[in-house]
Amino acid sequence: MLPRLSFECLHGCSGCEMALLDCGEQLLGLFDRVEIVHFPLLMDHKYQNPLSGASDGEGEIILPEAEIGLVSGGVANTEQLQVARAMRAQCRTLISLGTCATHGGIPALRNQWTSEATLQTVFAYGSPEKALLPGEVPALLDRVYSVDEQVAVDVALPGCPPRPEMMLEVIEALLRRESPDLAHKSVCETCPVIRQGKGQGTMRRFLANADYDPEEPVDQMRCLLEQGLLCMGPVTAGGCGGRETPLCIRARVPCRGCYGPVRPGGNQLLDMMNGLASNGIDYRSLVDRKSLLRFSGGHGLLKPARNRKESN
Amino acid sequence: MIYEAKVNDLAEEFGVHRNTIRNWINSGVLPAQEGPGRRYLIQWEDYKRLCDKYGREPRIGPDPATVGEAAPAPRSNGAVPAAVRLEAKVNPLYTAPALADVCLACGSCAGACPISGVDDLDPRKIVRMAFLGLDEELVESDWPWKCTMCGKCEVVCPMNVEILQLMRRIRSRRERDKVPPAIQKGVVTCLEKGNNLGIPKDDFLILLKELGEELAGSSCPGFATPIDVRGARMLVTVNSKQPFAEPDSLKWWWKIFHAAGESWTISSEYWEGVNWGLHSGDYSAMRTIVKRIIDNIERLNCKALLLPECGHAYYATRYALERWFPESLQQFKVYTVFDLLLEYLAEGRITLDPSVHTRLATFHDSCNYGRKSLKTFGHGYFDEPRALTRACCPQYVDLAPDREENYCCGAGGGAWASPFWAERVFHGRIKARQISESGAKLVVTSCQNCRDQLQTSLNREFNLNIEVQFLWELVANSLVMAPQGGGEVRHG
Amino acid sequence: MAEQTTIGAALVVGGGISGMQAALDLADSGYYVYLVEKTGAIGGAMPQYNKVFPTNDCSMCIIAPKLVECGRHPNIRIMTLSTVLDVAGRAGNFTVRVREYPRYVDVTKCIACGQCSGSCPKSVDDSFNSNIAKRKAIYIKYPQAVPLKYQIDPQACLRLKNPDKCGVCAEICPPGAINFNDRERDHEIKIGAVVMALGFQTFDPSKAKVWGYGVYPNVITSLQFERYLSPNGPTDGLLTRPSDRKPVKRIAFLQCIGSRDKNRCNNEYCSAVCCMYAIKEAMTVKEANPELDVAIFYMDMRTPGKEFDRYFERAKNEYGVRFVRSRIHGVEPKGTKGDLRLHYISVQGKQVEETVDLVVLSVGLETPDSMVKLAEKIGIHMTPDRFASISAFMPVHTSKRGVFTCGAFNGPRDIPQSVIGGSAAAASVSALLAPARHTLTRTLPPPPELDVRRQTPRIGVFVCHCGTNIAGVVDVEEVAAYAATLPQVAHVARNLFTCAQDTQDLLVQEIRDKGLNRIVIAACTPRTHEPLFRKTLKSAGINEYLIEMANIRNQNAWVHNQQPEVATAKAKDLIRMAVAKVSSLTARKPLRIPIAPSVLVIGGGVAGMTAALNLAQQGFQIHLVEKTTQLGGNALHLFQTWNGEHVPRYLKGLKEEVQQHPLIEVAYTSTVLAVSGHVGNFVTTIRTGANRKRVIEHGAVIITTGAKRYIPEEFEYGKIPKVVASIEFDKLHMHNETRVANGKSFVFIQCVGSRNQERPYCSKSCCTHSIQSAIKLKKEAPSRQIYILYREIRTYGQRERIYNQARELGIVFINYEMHGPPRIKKADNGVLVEVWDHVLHRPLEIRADVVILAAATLASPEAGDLATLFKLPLNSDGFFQEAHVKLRPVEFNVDGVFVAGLAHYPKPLEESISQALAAAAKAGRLLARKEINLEPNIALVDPVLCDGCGLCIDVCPYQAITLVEYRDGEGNPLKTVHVDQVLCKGCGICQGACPKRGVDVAGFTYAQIEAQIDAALDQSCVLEEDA
Amino acid sequence: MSREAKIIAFCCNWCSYAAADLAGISRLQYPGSIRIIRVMCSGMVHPEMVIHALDKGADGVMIIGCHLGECHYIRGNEMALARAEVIADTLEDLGYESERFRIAWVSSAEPERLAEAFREMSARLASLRETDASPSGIGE
Repeated sequence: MLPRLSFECLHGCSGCEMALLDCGEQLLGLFDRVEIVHFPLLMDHKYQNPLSGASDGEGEIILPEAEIGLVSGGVANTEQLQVARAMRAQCRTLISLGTCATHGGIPALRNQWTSEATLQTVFAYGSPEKALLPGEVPALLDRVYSVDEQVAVDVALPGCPPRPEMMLEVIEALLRRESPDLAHKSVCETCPVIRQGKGQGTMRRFLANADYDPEEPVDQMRCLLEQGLLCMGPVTAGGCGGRETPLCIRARVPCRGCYGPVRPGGNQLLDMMNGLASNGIDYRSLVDRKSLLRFSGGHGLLKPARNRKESN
Repeated sequence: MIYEAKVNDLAEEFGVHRNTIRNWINSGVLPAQEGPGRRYLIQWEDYKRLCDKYGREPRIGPDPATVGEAAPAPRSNGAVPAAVRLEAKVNPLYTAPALADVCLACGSCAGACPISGVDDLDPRKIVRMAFLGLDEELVESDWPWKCTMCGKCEVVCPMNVEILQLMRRIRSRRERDKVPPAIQKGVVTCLEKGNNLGIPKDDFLILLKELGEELAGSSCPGFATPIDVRGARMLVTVNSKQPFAEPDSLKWWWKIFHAAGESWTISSEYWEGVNWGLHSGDYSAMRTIVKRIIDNIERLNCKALLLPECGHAYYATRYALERWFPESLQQFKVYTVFDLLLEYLAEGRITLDPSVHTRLATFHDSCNYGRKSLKTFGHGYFDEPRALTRACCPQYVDLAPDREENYCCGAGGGAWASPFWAERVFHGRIKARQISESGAKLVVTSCQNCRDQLQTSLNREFNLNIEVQFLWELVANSLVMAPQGGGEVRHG
Repeated sequence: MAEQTTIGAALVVGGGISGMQAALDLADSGYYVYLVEKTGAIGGAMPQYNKVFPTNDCSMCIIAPKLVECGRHPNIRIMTLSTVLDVAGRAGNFTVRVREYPRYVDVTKCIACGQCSGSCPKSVDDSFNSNIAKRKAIYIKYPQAVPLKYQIDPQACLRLKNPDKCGVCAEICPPGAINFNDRERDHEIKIGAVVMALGFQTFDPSKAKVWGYGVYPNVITSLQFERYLSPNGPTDGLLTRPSDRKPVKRIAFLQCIGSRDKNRCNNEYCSAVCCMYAIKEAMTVKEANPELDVAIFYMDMRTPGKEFDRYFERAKNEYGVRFVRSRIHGVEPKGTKGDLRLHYISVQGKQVEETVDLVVLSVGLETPDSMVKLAEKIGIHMTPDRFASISAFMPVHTSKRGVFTCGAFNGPRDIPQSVIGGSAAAASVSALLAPARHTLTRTLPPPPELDVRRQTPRIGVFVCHCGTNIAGVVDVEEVAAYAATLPQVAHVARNLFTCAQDTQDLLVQEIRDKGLNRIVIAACTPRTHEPLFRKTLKSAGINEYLIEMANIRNQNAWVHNQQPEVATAKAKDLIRMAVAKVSSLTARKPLRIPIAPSVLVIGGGVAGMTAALNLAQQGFQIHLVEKTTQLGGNALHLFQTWNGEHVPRYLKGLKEEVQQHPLIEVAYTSTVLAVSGHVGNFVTTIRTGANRKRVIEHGAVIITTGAKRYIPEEFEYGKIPKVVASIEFDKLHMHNETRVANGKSFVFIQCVGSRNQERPYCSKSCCTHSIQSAIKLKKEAPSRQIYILYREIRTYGQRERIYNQARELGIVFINYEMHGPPRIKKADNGVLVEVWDHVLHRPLEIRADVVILAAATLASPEAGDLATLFKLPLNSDGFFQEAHVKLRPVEFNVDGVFVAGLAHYPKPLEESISQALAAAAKAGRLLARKEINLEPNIALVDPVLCDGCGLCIDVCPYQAITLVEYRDGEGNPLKTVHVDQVLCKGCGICQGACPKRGVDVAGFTYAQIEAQIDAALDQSCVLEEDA
Repeated sequence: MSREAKIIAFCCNWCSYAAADLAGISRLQYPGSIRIIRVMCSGMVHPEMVIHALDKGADGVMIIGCHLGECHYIRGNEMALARAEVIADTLEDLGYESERFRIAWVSSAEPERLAEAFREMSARLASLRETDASPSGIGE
């Protein structure tokens, strides 16, 4: 029997799956050696027992068993929670695929507000009357969770999207029953730019361009952070470019931090601001500080502002 | 502004007795009006004047807001004294650095002096004024005459400044007609008439004879006053105050001499031992008076001299002998009262009955016999009088401090005879406190001045309720007299 | 007779702090040391003190490690109960006879269990406690004594007086160490030099009854007060009235008891330390109880030392200590309840009477008669004040060659001056004995170190009682029982004093017996005691870094002494935290650095030249850098020393010696441009002249850059030509310029630019300087009028003699503190000075021919540049800040850099010379070893986590971090950072910046800090609250 | 509240840790909730350590370094100050009251200042707890 693969997409954009498809021919070789048992985005596969109601659906989703499960997207509502649990139950090895699954990703930006505030904003903003939530939408959880916050995950494969080759490599490794070799350092590891010290006064506006000579290769360019551009490279897990120059740097734009923090439990916001402050850079010139957690607002890092008493 | 205070409060504030305050009020030193609730109402200015007089910081300021604040001498409050121009000193008051130069201005002397602050002066300021050349002001000042020359300032001085010498020099520079009249009169009278009070020779001899007869009739059978006894072992001087005011007091010594079988005599001329030249800073008078005593000894061929009446006489005479007649010290022995009495006791010539005096007794050190003798002659009489007092009084307590650090009674240095009675009483307040804190009811002393001050002034002023005795009075009263006729009496 | 050879050993007489310092410096510089101490244990006076000024450190805490260091140094032989009989021979080769008095306890057998003392029936006054407590006839001097061996007091022992009596200690002694037949023994010792650190005794105020000492129980000496305050003292630091044990509410300190006094004693000099210790003691009691009324009665507050005036101001303004300028003539009783009355005069001249509960007599220092006799026997000249007679130019040399002195035997002085003196004496001995260096010393190979990497942690926890300091508050039994329940803890023990020398032996034994591989000491603070315990670990054969201290005394028992339960619970937490940390500690190896045997001395003043010359005499190559065209520095302007020695003549000789010494190379018009490298291997670039650059490699640096003088802006300086600064005046005086020659009236104004808001420090030498000038003027022409306008005359120590001399000569001293500074006006043919008299409170006018301003000494403006180059701290006045004010007065926390002279703080010439010698001793001590071990307190890079992002590079204050590129096994280019192990000082600033935990400091790693946090907050350990 | 409130105080070896030793020598009293962790320099403390301590249940966290300009390591305390601003800003982002963190400067000679800082922090957290316990606050 061929090893079985099961895919699920939760609170995400399907971009990870698109990236997987980007592997092109290589994918064909893989498909020869595995059986895909569940892949809602590719295969018209309905749940065997669809949800009976929006609010509670205790263990009613049943998925096929698989050797390897890949879950993209975070967990934001009760349905996604059920699906995640079902995947965990049925898959021997569970991979969280993409930054939404590993760190909450873009959707976790919602965590800056309470669910109520989010719903208000989305459904009632600008509406003269109080708009009602459609009944068929599953109930929102209090915030957006990364997958590993809800179920145990064996391999975390971040990226927005993850590098296609990496996805294949991981699956191949698992098929060989080896533990996959994942990048554990930051974007800077493979970044070839010139570093002369980070001491810099202020940060440039986000839209500003880097100084570089387009004729020269990228390794002749000065470190973007040192140029005053908010490059999240030092606090962001590497791997986007493989052993080659990271992708954004290749495009001469600063790293946006899409692979999440370098260290499990790391905090990109804190680490980045600390890095800036330690080097005497005026971090307060940043416009929207919290956006440094735009990819990693899960794990409870982004929270609604406290409802503080006004006294004192 | 009115300062309202009770007598008790004022007494506590000034460290004196209620009586003193009442006396101040009655005598007008402190103008005050009786107010409700046994309080006195005092104009603040009068109160301030009193504070200044006695060197106290007023407890309240003219303005209630400044209560408790001790402001340093102000530079800007208007009353700036005229500047003193410092210049090279020509013919200064003092002659050696030890009289002023070496002063550290540490304040030890002034802290020790009971009348510091009186007239806004104190020993430190006196030394400082001399040092800065304010000689005229010093000579004009009454303070050196209010000073009792007790020497407490000197004994505490870490730099051994010769404050007493300086004080004497200041006194000696004063024009004689400005010296306190009683003192100056005493010196002049002594020079002219042979004793301070000018007692005629005949009166004196009759008195002595009669006293001797009285004594023979009471406790000393066979006694006759030895006048001009040639070849007597010991010449004894007399304080003119005794024949004048309390002739019976002479008999104590005589009784002791009698019991001890002493060979002694009194001179019919120049019998005065007191030497006020020391007080007035009149060195030539001092010398003359001492020379008379030497002449008496030579004339009567005596071997020893006793100045029995007070510490001052002993100190002044001895001082003069050492300074001007050192050779005479080889010719005769100068006895202090203590040496003599202890000699009698040691040789068994007198016996004392300790049961006569049962009250708690203390000994008040005379400055002259004590610290001033120690400093000037190398021996202070501290242990001797205590041994004698204890031999008479089994209940004994020392004052604190005592001996070298003793506080003066307040009447030394001529103060008893000076017009500054208020300061003298004020000075004595510390002595009075010492005595009352000690609990002693019998105060023994060895000096006429101290006795007078303690008994007639402080005792009354401070309600001390004490008895004051001369040491020899104490001894005389404790004597175990030989049975009638049994004692061998040696007369010259 | 064979040719006399130089002997590489020295005799140090006196085991106080000065002698100990001399011994340690010498022993570490390659000489064998005999340390002779007349009592049963070394330490001198410091162990008796509660705290030290101006840091308020606990005195015992800072000296205890030094005691142990002396005790276990392989090249120091401590001879206790010993005195020197005589010294024969000559410099370089002496024969000394030392008499060792019987201890009656065999030191090789005594285990200091204390059973003997416990059963001894005879109690006598304990002189260590200044007789406020009793000790037994068999006793130890104090619990941390070195050597910690009992001794029998033959004056007290019943058995020694009568062989038929007692003897219970011999019966009870477990190892049978008591030997009643012990006899005195004489030793003959061959040495090359002698250091006399004979110390002092405090003045005995019972000689003069006037202060009531010995009469009224509530009059005590300052030393007794220290014992009352000391937590190790007989009252456990509780101050009550001796007469009735009631709380004390009002305290008066009387200064100058036995000092500055020709009357009660013959101690004319100032004891130099009493003002500061009185402030310290007053602050200590005020701190504990701010409601207390504490007054200090003084003549001049003499606080001229570094940070002393600030200390004085703090006591006054922050602590509310009352300072009363009035010397108290005597103490009288008030009533019979023990109250005491003080009668004094206020500065305004008014009588004041105060009642106090306790009078503390600030007793002065004096040389014991026995020491004067010993000095005479050895042939050392003494001063009239009975201190060793020394020249200001040779402040540790006695009149006998080869015999050196230091400490309070050279005149009254405080601890730093004594420590400096000890080191200075060591430097002078080193120069003398240099040919015989390393001939008699031995090095003990450290025991083989156990490799603990593979072992699971077996943690030993040692809980210290610290007498009753900890055990009196914390339930130590409960804490110890709790510690035993913690994971990986294999052994728990309690000790009375864990820092005592015998406990070190015990620790070694336990480590070996129980197979421990990590140690937690729950005691006091690692800041003072960790080095001591590290050495113990080392001698037990485990890596010295596998230790963590739980600070359950200073930061627990003492600060929660009102809440024993809180303290006990917190002690458990602290131990849990320490255990958590220690289990993740790793073995570290010290960094071994070879040393270049040369020294760079920056600044060619007297301090610089002295240090250079001494080190050259010790045999090291010296590079002396001087920024001007000539040597001499500030001393070029000086005329004479405080005791009248001629400075220009001395300076000429010194310059010649320096210039002619083959090992000294002087670079004139040169400044330091750049510095790299580190201790042992500095590489310094100097610029000479306009543009010539030179690179010098050297092992150590001594900074002697001096100071500059304040240019007055006050008193019409610069406007009236007859107003001059004191240094200018010295020049005028030296050349007898007309203003001086024709002058009849001279006014000196003190504290010009010193002790003000901007510069709240004392320039220290100006009082002496002005008085010395005044005396000379007066002696030249006695008719001259000389006035010195001052705020506080600070002729500390034996300088008081010249103050006395000046007054005797008729020089007028006027204190302007109270009424404000003098005013200066131009007068017809001179200057008119207006000032108020401090005694009479009246204005004075003085017509002066010359007005001399005693201008402040300011920090050198170059200090800042050098501080940056060598990474050294400056104090807020711009002077270099030494490593520890008390015990490391010439060192920095940057290894291999030393300071001396005015660069450190204003001071007179002899103190600069002394300090320069001390700096030379430290440099020599460093260079004598050809290789040094550096503390491996450094940041380490984790190559797995570091990816060379470079966020840490610019944050490093020492530029120790560089980016490096390398290739992995597959040839991929990679980046990481490299931390220079010597440049790195272990501050961890990089660690605070790294986003991926790629670099952290050994001993303070992320994991270790997190372990501590987790342990501190471990809720499972919290006991349920009782309902 | 059964949980014992604890405050983690990172103390620089050269100043505040020494001041804490001196506070003991001077017998100054401060709350028993303080747990001092010795660091070599205030600049050594990574902001994550502060967050970590709060995450683990610390009531508050303090970093106490030398007065600015008096750093033993030249400018570690300036670094700590820059980071402290980051921490204070970020705490609110991360859902903690910024009052739970405080940076303070204490020289080795200022034990009273240290004890006062401890007392003040403890009081501040106590008042925070009161606010927290009120129903309108966001509790656990």
